Amino acid sequence: MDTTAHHGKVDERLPASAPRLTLTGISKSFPGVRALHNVSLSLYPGQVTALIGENGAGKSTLVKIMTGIYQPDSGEIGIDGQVTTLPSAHAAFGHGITAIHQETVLFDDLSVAENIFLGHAPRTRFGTIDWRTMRKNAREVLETMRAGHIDADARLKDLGIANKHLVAVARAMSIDARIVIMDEPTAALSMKEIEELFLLIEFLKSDGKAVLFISHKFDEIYRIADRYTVFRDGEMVGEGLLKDTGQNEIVRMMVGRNVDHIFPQREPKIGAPVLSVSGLSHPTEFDDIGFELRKGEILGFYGLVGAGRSEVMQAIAGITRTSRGTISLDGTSIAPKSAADSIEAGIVYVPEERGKQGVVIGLPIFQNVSLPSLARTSKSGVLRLAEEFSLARSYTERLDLRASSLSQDVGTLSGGNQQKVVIAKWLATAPKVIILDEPTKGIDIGSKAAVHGFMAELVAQGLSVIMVSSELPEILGMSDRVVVMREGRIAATYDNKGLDAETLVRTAAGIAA
Amino acid sequence: MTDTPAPRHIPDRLDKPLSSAIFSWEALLVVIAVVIFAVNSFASPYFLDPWSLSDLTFNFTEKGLIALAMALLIISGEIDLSVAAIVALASTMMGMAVQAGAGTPVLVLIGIAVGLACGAFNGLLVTRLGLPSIVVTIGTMSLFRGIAFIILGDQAYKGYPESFAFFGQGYVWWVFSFELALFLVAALIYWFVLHRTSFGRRVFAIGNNPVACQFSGVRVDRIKFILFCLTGLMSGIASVLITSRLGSTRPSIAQGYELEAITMVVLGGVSILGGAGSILGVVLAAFIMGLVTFGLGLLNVPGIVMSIFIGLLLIIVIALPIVWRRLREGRFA
Amino acid sequence: MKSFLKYREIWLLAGIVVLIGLISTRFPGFADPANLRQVFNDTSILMILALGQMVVILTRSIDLSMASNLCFTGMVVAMLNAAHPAIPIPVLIVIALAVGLVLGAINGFLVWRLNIPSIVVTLGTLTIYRGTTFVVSGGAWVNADQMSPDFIDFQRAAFFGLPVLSWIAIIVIALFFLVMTRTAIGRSIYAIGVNPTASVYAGIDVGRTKFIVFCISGIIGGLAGYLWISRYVIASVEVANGYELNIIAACVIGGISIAGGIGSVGGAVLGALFLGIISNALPVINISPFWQMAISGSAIILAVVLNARGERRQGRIILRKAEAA
Amino acid sequence: MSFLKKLLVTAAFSAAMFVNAAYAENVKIALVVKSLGNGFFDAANKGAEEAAKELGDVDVIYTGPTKATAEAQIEVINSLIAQKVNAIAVSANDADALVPVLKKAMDRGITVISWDSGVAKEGRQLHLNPSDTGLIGETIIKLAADYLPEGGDVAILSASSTATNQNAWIEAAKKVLPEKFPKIKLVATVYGDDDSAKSTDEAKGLLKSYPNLKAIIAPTTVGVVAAAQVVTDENLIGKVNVTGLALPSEFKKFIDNGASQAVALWNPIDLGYSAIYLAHDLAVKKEEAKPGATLSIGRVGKVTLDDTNSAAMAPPFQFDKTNIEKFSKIY
Repeated sequence: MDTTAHHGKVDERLPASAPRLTLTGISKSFPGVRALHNVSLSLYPGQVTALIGENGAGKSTLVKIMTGIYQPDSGEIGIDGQVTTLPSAHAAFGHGITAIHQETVLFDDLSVAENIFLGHAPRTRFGTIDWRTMRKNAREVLETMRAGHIDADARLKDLGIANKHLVAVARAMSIDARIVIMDEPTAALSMKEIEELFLLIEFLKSDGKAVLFISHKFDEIYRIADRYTVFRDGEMVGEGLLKDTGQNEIVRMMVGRNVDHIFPQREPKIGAPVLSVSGLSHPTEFDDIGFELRKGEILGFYGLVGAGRSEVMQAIAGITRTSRGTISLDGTSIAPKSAADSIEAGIVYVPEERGKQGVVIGLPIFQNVSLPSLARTSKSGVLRLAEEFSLARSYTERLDLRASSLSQDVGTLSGGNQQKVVIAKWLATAPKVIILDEPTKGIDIGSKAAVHGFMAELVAQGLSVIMVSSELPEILGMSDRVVVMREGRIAATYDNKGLDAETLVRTAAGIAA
Repeated sequence: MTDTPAPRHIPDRLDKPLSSAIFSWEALLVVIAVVIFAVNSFASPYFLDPWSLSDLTFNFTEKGLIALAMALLIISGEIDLSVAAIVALASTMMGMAVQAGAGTPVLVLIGIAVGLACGAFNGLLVTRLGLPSIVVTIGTMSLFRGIAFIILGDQAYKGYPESFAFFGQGYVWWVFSFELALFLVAALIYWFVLHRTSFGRRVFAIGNNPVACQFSGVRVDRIKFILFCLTGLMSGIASVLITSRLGSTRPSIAQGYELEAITMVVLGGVSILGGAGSILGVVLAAFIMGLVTFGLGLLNVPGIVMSIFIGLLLIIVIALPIVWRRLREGRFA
Repeated sequence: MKSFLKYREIWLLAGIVVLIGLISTRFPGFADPANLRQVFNDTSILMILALGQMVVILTRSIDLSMASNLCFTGMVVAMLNAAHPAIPIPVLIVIALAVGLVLGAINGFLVWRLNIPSIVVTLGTLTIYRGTTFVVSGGAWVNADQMSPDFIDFQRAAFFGLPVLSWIAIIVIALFFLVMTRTAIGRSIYAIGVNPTASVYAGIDVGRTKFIVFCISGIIGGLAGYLWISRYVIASVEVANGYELNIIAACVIGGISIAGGIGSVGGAVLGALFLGIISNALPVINISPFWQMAISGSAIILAVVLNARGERRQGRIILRKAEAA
Repeated sequence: MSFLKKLLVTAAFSAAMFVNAAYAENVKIALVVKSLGNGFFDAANKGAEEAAKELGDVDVIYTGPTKATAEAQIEVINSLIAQKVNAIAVSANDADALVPVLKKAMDRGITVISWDSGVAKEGRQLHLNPSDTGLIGETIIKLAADYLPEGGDVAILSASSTATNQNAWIEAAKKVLPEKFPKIKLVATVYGDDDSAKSTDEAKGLLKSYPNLKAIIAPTTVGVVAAAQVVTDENLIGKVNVTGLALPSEFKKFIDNGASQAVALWNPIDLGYSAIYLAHDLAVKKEEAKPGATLSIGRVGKVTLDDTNSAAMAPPFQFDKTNIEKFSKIY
């Protein structure tokens, strides 16, 4: 065992106030997988605790135990010093535990007021729902959160993602939650929205709530959290106060080794233009997009969420239709009508939403990898399994996939390994241009470094890469040039030489320098 | 990275324990079929007779042909409730052609073409307009049969040529009917297409995650369209058989076949949610349904009582693995 | 006004008015209040059934066994009535509700506890319930002559100008409206359809709620069983055979999304009314009854297409705003 | 013997015993009806059992589909062929669709006759009409006309549009209309599919479309009940007379309440009796069914085959207030 593992396990400087929630010695196993082993966690009123760990470290399982979705195999849950159980989501709800999730889990077709009060709506004296009071209360809660601009009668699906988060927080406020779990709440938010969210968290703190904050972003953790707990491989490896602990120390706890630098050093060998796009337009999503991608180049696409970057990429990949404009690859104009056309031409798009758009859960690994390459691995439409296996093996082994066999259902893999299958799948089509949309979103530091290293390897071999990312360090650390998009148009294109974060942020937000 | 581990070898597949083969769906169906066969043999002295066994197959061949295509459609995550109505419309069109003096080859062609056209219509509505297939085909189910009623009203078409009778009444060799032979050949073709071709692989993939398939360059809409066409085509073929077997056409022909075909598919282990299933299972389920209905028929049990058995079989066969798993995990309910 | 027109119920209502107008040009008496009252009465059972089906569809499930439930329950109460004419009608109705509840609960239990997809469960019970009707009755019909006068006349008694059947429909509609908009269970049903995962986190027991909706559709099936049998005064195994698809069709025309979460009591009622008007009007405007099937099929397809149009997400408004600026 | 096998044997034999008690060398005659549960056919079965008792060596298998479709009936007949019955007497759901399967039965040496609702000539040895088709057609019109001395509009509410016998009767009725009943005007023919809900809708439609309608003629037991109930519900008793073919036991209520003046029907018991008797004679005594032949039917008498090998039994019998009480206790 690593010597850093139990750093700060006992900390005498903990505040005197009693913890609101204590989890002691929690273990949970699934058939063949040990998700949690003897972990403990305490949450204190008026404090934010950051839960840190790589993907697959057991964070989501713990959240599900805290919200009554899963039952622990062993261990004890205490609330305000009382030992209790959380047999159902309803029970957790009754104890004032509420969770705000990474992908906002609310109800698109219900109104804002109803989203806030579902399950605890005010009743009339006949026991029926009192809609009038409910609306009034909803408005009040939103006001106290300085979110009065949200219409309590609007349907949730008409709101932007940031406002949906506000509604989720309002819901937490309305149930008078005493314990608020925020599971990667900032993943899909713009900088400005993140700032607003932090204000809210401060508000929750001042209101005496115990907050659990889960994030991969260290700047956020250090900004908002008071204490931390680190998980690795289902075990707790450290906890303490953030003001006493350096970032490198926490990273070491997470990965169990030193991570010296995140971005690979490389010597770009940039050649002639490979892909050129001009005047590309879509009726509602983007307008007049033009840029060039050169051989051996990593082109970063930066912008706020909703700036239209993914839509442009999906258009180039043949998934979204365009109304005007041209795309040419190696000087030949192409007009992809489907992803199949693009893949055939040599352009592949690795989508942002791994679970929805990337892997086909239910099919084994090798079938996932061969899916876009079936034309090559089959002979006049008849499958050749040997070909499929060898194709799948060559790419998954290069990416150091951890799996017991290639016939294993891809759904049984961890998130990071699923991402490897997804990348292997598109690389197996032998593309000329690879578009990566938020390639490291929601993955742990270890896998992040692996993906970045792999990107460097690809361009070194002469591939061209477009990387859509909302993370400034990633954009600045990886790109040769950066395109900034704003409101469906290209705002500027920069050479990444001495480029600073502030320029990018200003351009993306449309603030004059 | 400094400490990249050497690539690890990943085996193609792990040796599965024998129990997984024993507890497979198909094995369960085989056991059920054998048990029913045995019970039938004990219960009726007339069961074990080549001609009885041959007659038995007529109880499922036509629906079975539809079920083969329906299996692919359901694996892809769609459904077609209009198949029986397609049979009726195709039969009506064949009847019209007979009145116009068409010969057997033309009739067969018309039956198949009408089936194909109806399937294409369903496919267009589902893929082009992005409508849910269960609703679309509830609509076309009324529409197709409705057209048959408009054309035929209270009339019947008859006078099919002598040679046309072969499809539904003819025998290929001894007791092996043309219908059975066609069903077995079609089953073989569908087995090959689903389990051995890239088309079949894509069908499974679409059933599991259509969006990821689209992103992976699978032409999802085109494949779904083809599947609807195939289902229409098989309904057209079934229409030729049943029309030939009855020697006449009424607009009410093949009523209720859609639910029986779907029952076969589900009993055969195809997941109604899409993404999983096998042709072998569907073929076994077709035989089981034939065995149950014919066996009980020999005992003169009314058809509706047989349907209780089929319904129970459906639920029990689906519930059994679930209950079994829970019992093994020691957490029932 | 604009938001008013967003409701598909308004459009459906407009469609129905147009339909009645069209029919009136061929048959002037059709729009008479007296005739419309009768159309409403004739459609009452379908409306009630459509509401029961609606709550199931809202939770992303489907109940194919409703018509078989109706048949079984109808047979049971008819046989009870034939054997013991002294049992008062209210007691018979309670029995019908209870029998329906049991059948619905069986569906619900299988969906809830064994997690079998509802389409499979109810495909099975569709045949089981109808088959059991045959076993219970020995295949024999119960005829008008065997039923007591009370049994037959109860739903026909006029009450403030409307037959009791119409009043039952009105009460059921009102009850559903109340439950769906004013009670926690009603809102839970919507929530489950909109987002099952989020519902779990919101503390809603998805399985139990599905069990409850199947119980509701079961009770409705039972109620409709009594109403159907006493209306058509014959109880046989073939009662309402294939009617499950009419019920679903009414829901679909009423704009209830088969994907769950979207739909309203008004929609279900209007959808049923639409089908009721068509089947009522065809004979009187001298359109061959053979056209009826094709017409209702076309109506279903049209309704789905229109609903899908309405649902289609509008593109983002960023660019339009930018262009306007 | 293993436990499982023992269990199977027990189950199988008990099932067999339950369903068919005797496998003796008796003549097995299947009485196949359009659909089970229909009171008319249940009454016919009574007659069939009577004939069996009289003949002594006959086992009657009373069977049929639950749904009145040709496909379902074919499955039933297939299983009867497999059971090697001696004769099949069928009331067909479809005159043409059953022909191939019945031909197959005859090829395998089974005697096939149709009764009540016929099968096309090539699919059976003889057909036993409950009554003369022309006579039934005339009777159903006459039933309405008798109570309409002034004449007026009448409409027909039939069973399914594919029902062989109903269609023949309606055809016959239309034929006699102009000469014999010039004052009666047949304004519409609609189909209720022998489904009470559909029949109800159609009857209501008739009343709306034809405000001057004086009578509804429903030559089917389901339709006639539905129409009478509609007339009762709409308070049209005395204004619209419902008539047609009805089982007295099912219809008594509407004769009593005045919705109907009179209905007619032949005797289903005699019909079932005759069907079994004829089937037996053809199968056992090897009587030949050919045009002009005269066959005797026990207590019912004799019938003579016409050139399509069809025979007709007695004219339909009329039920009204005077006799419904008595007959409703019989069938």
